[in-house]
Amino acid sequence: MNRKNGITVCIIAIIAVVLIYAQSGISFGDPVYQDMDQYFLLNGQVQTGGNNICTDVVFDFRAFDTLGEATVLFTAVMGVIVIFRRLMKGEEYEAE
Amino acid sequence: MILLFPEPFEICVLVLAVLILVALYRLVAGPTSPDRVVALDAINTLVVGIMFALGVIFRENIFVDVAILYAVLSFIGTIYYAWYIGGRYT
Amino acid sequence: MIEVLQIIILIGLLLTAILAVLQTDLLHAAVTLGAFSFLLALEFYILQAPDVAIAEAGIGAALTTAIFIFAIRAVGRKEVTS
Amino acid sequence: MKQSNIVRITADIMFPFIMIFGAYVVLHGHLTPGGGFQGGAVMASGVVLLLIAHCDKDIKTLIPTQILKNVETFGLLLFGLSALAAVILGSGFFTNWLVNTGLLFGTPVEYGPNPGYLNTGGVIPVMNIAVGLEVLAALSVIAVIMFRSTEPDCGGEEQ
Repeated sequence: MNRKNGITVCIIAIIAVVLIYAQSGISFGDPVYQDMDQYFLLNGQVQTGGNNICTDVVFDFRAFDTLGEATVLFTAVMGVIVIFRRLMKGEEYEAE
Repeated sequence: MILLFPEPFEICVLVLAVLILVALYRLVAGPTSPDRVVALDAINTLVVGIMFALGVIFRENIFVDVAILYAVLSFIGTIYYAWYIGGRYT
Repeated sequence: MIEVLQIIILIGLLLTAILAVLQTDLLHAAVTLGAFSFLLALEFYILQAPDVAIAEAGIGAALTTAIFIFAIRAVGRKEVTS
Repeated sequence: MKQSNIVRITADIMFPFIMIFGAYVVLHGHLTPGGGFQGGAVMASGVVLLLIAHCDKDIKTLIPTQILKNVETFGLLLFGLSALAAVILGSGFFTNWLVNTGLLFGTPVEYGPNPGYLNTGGVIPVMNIAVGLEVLAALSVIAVIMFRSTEPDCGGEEQ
């Protein structure tokens, strides 16, 4: 058990050192490719009519992602109902 | 960018952050379950305080909405833990 | 000032994330994961992303806690180790 | 197991405020931080609070599951139809066909940082309301079904 904890601490330390070294050369908040960012910030408010740029991107420019997210949520509810249907008391199960 | 406002609110934020570390020690090393739940509730309240103070420092009045939301919703998690512990030990 | 605050919050994030994995009592793991969720939302707030902070608040503070408590009441509290 | 009076009365007082705050987050999704998913999650948290505070009563009459399933289907259908209406009106799928027309949610905005009006945004507030209804119903259904299946008599077996 003690040896296992030592191995865990060593792995975490190695990952931390690698991540700190990797982020040391990147300036925060200044990505390399930022063409679409500037387009959204300059034209998004006029084209979509919303002041919150995040909501504009999610519901107008990238609305297909939101459709997929809604479908995933619907599928999750169907899976929960199918799994837990037999564990419930059975009144709702008999009515269908 | 951040240093627009004079000192007192920044000192307030730093003191609250150090208090979060103190509460985290009790959450990590607490002997019993109620210790950990009370430490979690203390962390929730301290996070709400930090959010209000940072809303003053950032000078954004819409950031206060997030803090109000936290103050409302942290009650629900605490009440669930209390329900489980109370149902088990009484 | 903001760098010191971020260092404190990241230390707390790393500590709670490791401890949530290493716990054997499932209720203690759930409590530690709740603290991780709150500190993560505070980090999002400091990075000026209030949309993600609100989503993390709604999901992590109330709903995840409720579902974890339902599951712990159903399957028992102590983790069985072989 | 009956909850204490403090929990029940506090939940009764806080439940309308949580729902109003969630509706505010949904309706102002294009002006302030938030949106459909976040507001729906907040309103579902209110339903979860009501679930634990009144667990001694009958859950099926307090929070009917069938109505929540219908609300979820209605939200998903509203989301799809508001996107299909753009195809009917002669443009692409998911085109913002209500913006800058002067109709409902059609007032133009001026460029630059401003607080904004509620009547702008085109089809974005409609999609916010649809996604908010869907997320509210979906998360509530998951919580209610897990509660009813794991705790049939509301957890009173220890006493």
